[in-house]
Amino acid sequence: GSDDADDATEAAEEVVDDATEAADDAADDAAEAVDEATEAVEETVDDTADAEPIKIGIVAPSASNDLAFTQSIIDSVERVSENRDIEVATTDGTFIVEDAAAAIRGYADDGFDLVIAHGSQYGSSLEEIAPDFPETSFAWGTSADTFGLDNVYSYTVSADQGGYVNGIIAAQLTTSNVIGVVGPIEVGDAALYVDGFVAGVAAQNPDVTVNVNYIESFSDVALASEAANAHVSNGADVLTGTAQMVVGATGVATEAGIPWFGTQSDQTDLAPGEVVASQVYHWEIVLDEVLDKIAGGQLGGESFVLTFENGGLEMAFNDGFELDPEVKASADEAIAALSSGELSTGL
Amino acid sequence: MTPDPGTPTDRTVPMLEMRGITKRFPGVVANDAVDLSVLPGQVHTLLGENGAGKSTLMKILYGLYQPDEGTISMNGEEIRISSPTDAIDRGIGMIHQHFMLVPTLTVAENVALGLGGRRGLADMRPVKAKLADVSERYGLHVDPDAYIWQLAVGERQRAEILKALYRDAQVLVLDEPTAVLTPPEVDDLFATLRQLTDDGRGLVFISHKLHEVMALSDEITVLRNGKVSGHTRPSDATRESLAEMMVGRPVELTRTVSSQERGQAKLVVEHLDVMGDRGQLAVEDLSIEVHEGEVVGVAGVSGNGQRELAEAIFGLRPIASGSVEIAGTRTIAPDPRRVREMGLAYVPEERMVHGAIGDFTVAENLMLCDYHRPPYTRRGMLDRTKISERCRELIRNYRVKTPGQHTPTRNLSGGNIQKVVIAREFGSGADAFVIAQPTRGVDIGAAEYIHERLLEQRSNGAAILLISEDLDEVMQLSDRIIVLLEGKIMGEVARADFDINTLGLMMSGVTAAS
Amino acid sequence: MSEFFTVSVLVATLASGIRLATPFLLASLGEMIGQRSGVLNLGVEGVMLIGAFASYFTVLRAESVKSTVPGIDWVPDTLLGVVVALLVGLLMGLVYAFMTVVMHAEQGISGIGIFLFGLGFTDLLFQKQVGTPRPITGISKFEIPLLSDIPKIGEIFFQHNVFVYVAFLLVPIVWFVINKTTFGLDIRAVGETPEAADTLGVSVNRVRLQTILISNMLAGLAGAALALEIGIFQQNLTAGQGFIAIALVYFGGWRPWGVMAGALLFGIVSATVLQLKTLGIVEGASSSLMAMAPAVLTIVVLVIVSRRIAPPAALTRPFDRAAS
Amino acid sequence: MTLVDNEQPPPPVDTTPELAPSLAFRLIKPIAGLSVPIAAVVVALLVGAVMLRALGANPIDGYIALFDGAFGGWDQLADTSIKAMPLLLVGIGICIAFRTGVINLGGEGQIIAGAILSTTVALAIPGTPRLILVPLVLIAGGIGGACWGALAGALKAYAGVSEILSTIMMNIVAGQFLSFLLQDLLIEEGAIKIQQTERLTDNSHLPLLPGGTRLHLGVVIAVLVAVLGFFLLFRSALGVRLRAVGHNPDASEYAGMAVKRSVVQALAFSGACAGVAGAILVFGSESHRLIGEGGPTAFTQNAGFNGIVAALFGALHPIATIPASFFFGGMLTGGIQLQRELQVPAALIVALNGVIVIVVVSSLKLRSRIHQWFERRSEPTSAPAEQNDE
Ligand SMILES: Nc1ncnc2c1ncn2[C@@H]1O[C@H](COP(=O)(O)OP(=O)(O)OP(=O)(O)O)[C@@H](O)[C@H]1O
Ligand SMILES: Nc1ncnc2c1ncn2[C@@H]1O[C@H](COP(=O)(O)OP(=O)(O)OP(=O)(O)O)[C@@H](O)[C@H]1O
Ligand SMILES: [Mg+2]
Ligand SMILES: [Mg+2]
Repeated sequence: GSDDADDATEAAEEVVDDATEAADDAADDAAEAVDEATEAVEETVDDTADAEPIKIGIVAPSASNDLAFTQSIIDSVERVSENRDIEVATTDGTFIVEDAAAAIRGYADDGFDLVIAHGSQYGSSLEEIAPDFPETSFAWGTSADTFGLDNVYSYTVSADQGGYVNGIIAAQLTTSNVIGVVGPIEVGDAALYVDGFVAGVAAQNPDVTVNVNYIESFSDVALASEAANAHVSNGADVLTGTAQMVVGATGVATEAGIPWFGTQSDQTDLAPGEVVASQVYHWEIVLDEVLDKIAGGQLGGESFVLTFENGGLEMAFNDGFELDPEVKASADEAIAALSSGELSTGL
Repeated sequence: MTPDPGTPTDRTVPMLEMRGITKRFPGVVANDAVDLSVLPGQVHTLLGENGAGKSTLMKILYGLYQPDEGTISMNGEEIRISSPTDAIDRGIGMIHQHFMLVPTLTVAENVALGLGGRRGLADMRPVKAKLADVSERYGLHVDPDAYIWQLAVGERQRAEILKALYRDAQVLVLDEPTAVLTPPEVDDLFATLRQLTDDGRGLVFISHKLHEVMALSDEITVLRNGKVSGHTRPSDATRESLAEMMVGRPVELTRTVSSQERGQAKLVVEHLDVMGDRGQLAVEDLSIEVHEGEVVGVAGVSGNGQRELAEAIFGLRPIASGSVEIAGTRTIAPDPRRVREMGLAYVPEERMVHGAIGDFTVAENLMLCDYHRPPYTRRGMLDRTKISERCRELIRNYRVKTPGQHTPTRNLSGGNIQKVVIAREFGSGADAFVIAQPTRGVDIGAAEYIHERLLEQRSNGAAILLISEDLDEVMQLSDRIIVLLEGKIMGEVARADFDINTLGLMMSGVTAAS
Repeated sequence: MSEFFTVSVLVATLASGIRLATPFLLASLGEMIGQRSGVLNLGVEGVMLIGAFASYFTVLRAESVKSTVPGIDWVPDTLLGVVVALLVGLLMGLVYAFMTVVMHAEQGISGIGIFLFGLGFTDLLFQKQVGTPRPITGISKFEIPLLSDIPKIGEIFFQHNVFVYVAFLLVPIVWFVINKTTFGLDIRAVGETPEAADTLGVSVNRVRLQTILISNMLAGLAGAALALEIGIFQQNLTAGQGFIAIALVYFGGWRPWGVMAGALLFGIVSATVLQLKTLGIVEGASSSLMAMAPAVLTIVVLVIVSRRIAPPAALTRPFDRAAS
Repeated sequence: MTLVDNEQPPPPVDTTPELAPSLAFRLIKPIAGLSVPIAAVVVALLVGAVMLRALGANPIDGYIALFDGAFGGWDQLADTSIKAMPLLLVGIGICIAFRTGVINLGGEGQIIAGAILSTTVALAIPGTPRLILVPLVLIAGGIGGACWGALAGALKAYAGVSEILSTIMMNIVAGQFLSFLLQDLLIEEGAIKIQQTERLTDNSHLPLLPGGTRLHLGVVIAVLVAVLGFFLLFRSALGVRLRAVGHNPDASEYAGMAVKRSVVQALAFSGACAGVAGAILVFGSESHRLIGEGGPTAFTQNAGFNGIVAALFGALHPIATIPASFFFGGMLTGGIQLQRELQVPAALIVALNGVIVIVVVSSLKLRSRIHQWFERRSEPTSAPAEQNDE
């Protein structure tokens, strides 16, 4: 007798459970519907009159006017602001990673809509912070990784492509067949650019030697300058380099009248007579897309790459440097080929 | 180098008068309405216990301190001395208690300091020429090109005096100039000083050695606790009366040491060779035995290997050859800690450099050797109650004058700092001692006390090696005396044969035997 | 490795080492003079930065400077920059002297204060007044007639900018001043036994004020040498060179020639490392290990040739007659 | 660097004159003493206000942002404490070294050494239980820093190389070695090379303290080390030896102390403190890893130097270094907020810190002069009686 009774009780409990679950599901659906409705309403509100500006916070490692990595994002956001209603706050010079983490968290706390962590070294902090702010969208560069989080975008750049194009030109400008590269530390975007450049030179003229000198510092301008001198003394008659300390090396190029190839930002101002071309990053391509997606309710989960193809990369040629039209044509050709995917840097 | 022709040599008008000088330091009145006047050609002695205010008064005269009250006049005219430059310009020179010499400069450079030079160049030739004159005239011989650090104390003293004479000082202050000199050096100094007074210069002389005071002074002013406690002349005073004026109670000036049986050899030094700072052999083939219950005095002009001997015994200086045994155990590659653990203690001659740490409190200095031993330290941590009790006991037993045991030691007077060092070493439980210059610069009251303590250790059976340049002291306390000359033993004299003249001769290289 | 041991590479390396040594040498000589008088200045790095920025900014704005100050049209821009760097060095010297000589502030911490101020303030001024790095026409090489034509030797020693010559000429000059003049005598005395100098009427604080001013002006000059050689300014341009300059004073045992040896050692080893990397002899991650070489060698050499020279006895000790 | 005297101002010794100073006098005295440092900070802040003004920001808003960012709430206080942690630890090490007469400018290198060793340990034995691993990595950090410090100590004691030279040079060496490791042996495998290690397992991470802030165990450890540092310096036999050597190595040697060993030990302790800071910087970080991208200071936060300032502000007393570090930590965290809210460059804070150091350190003497003046006013009218317990 008692066994039956037990069974009956169990069965009854099961029924009740099922019923509860069903009810929960229904409630969830309803809630979702409400949420969606609200969002829709909010969107319409956004789209119409009120138009609260989108608040963007940028955290970047070096100075915002470094003519290099940090400036590339600042300039891009500036360009985006021409067409969009955005409000920008910047925390630059945050080379201390923990300070950057604090700033990222601070912007999220303050209700910013998009926080850009512009430094690959910030990624691992972002990975920990982003889950705490599910309503905030984050963008991290340069990387292709979003940590599987749906409020993190990532962006990176095929710096090797511009490097490759620079390499193609450089190989045609050198008469000594020696080219010098001043690099910071052999990691990240810097290494990618240098490798692309070396590949470009090799593709154009395998006889050219490229001397690469990583000075082991992102900031030592004096050492960068002396590294450029070392290249020159070893016969280099074309120079390039990457990261913010190259401002030391461009001076050497100017003094020696040696062509210089830039990257990250348009470096023509640094050596108006010597800069041949600069690879320029147009992060606005990414930003526009990210902002559109945020407006559409998607806070992350996607990754972007700047390439010639999507217009995120551009070669800025210096009008002040007389480039042989043939050489220029070969460069344009390479750009076209890289854009169409016919050509790859092999990296 | 004749006196300034413009100065009247009327020897009855004071060339210097200090009136009602009062100087306060936090917590102390160092000078309280002190008067002092110096006549031309006169030696005016300032006497007083450690901390009585002698140096302070002289530093005021030299412009190093400003008085809170009181006036200074020279040759009847009231003057203000706001810096040493003023003092030098007025013809005041000072031999400081602690040498004011730059060790890394030569004698000539020390003399030339502050004089300026032609076109800003430090050309030493004219300086050396004039210096040679002055040296010649007063018999003060020092190599002008020697660096101060290379000189023995006696030579440094001469360099100090030359500095003042080079500037043609009319009033010369000598703050304990004899504290570091040997008897022959003192004699030479006094000869020079007499020559100076003959020139009509006035001298202010400070010393703790009463026989010197009696021998040299024309006038004596005694200070006690910053006040003038008496004024007299040598003809009206005895050493005993002076001592009593200083200390305020009768002081036992001579002491008889009862003979006692000596025990086993405690400290044995055999065929010791030690190198000096300048790479020369400072101690050569030296052998000494010190027995329990015995004081062995080491006499000699300073710089004849005494310091090197002591340092070698203590492992502070490598032994070139020979051996040191303590209580029958040979010290091998000794270091001070191991030597101390073998029962030997050391009172070094330079108390502020080697004996005590000025910035440490009195208590910390008293515990400097024992702090790490139980019961003062347990499991690495200090037992502050035990330490405090111990320090209170030492301060009481050794009559250290200090506001408290947590007073920084540098704020104590020299005599009291010496008492701190003595208290620490005698209280350390060691039964053998190397003691260097125990009463240098110490006032007679304190010196008397330190001597008493030393003899107490002897009667307790301690073996004591007493190194002193003060012959009176060595003769008073030792059972036998070893005379050192150029690192070698010139001879040994037993108590019965002590004689100041013989010893003095031996110190200068004439053997007693011959 | 054999690529390195070619004459032209060795010549270039030595020339480059001498160039790299120059800012160190200027700053170290100044620091050394200060330390000989008993003053430790840990603020060299800050003053170098201020000097560097001042000279850079002056050259950048030379035109407007010249239009405001009449009668200096003929002065070359770079010279104007140097003068301004010396002036700001003087100013920082006055600040430091006020702190340490007048107020008796702890020297170590005072210097770090100056360093922080220089680091932050130049960065701030640069961002607000200049913005992006803008190159200036820096100082150019001055080939000493005749001497520079000597093969190899000329290239190593006589084809540099004026700062290089000035720095190396200062070595014997500083030696002479310290050892052969009354000012030098005062400096040595004041750094060793200020009380003794005081009793002979040498004004300890005045001598120290003077050495502090000289030392800061040289630090300013070192900064100018750096900025005008590179022709640009950036935040933290000196990247720790001021601290290395202080270390080199210890390396040199407070002697001008010793300091010079240290600066040259550091400079030439750095240049060698750069050459080895340029030639591809050192590659990849090991180039970080090579970047340690100047620092490691300075220590190793000092261990080997250790002469154990004691620092000036009164180093860091403020002088106050009333308390002595 | 002259050493600040004793443990504490000597206790009020019985120099009490018969005539006790008036009540008003006694009340004014401490206020007068305190007024100087306060006035100094005010002057420094006024200079900062001028700079803010020049940057086009409202100084009042600026200081509100600064204060708010530093101390405005529990989260801010937690951030400030975290920022103060390495300053404090390095500062304690500085107290120990400076009091032993050794000028340790090598905090940066010692932090890195501690970080490298502790990270290596954590990467080598990731599966170890937290209760064991966390203490282990802290100890490893201490050992790493201690070895790096002791090396400089040995160079000084046995090879006569000034520690000022060796520590500055060894900072460079450590920084480059870190850079090497993060390009090679310890770098995280990934598509893009970043100078960082892989994520350290959670069981090595320092536990957060309850309260919902990011305050972690590291801060508690730093305070604990300060207390230990105090006991080491002022309550242990070893401390007596270290301080004795710091004040007078000659007298210490004559008294039987091992001077060379003390120098090595002091730098080892000093390095150990910095090394622990290095470990805490790794295992208390937001990123859960050691990151050296952008140069060594990106990781050390310049604490090796800022810690010196904190220690000297704390009069080389480990306990007083706690508030001093907290103050500078607050300046740094507040600075981040100031920059974010008012968009003034962070460089302003660096410059302002410099100004504060300059003004405050200059005022210290003034303070002691005022103190002396009061002493003089309360002095007895005759020489003190002999203070013998006879
Ligand atoms: N700079 C100072 N600061 C504070 N107190 C001082 C200072 N100089 C001297 N005193 C005090 O003044 C008193 C007198 O010192 P002074 O040097 O004049 O004694 P002294 O008679 O020369 O003693 P000694 O025989 O030991 O040389 C001492 O008790 C001391 O406490
Ligand atoms: N800063 C100070 N504070 C308090 N007292 C001081 C200070 N400096 C010196 N004194 C006192 O000054 C007195 C004299 O100092 P001085 O420099 O003349 O040497 P001293 O140690 O007394 O000499 P000696 O060793 O011959 O007795 C000492 O008694 C000491 O108490
Ligand atoms: Mg005296
Ligand atoms: Mg005395």
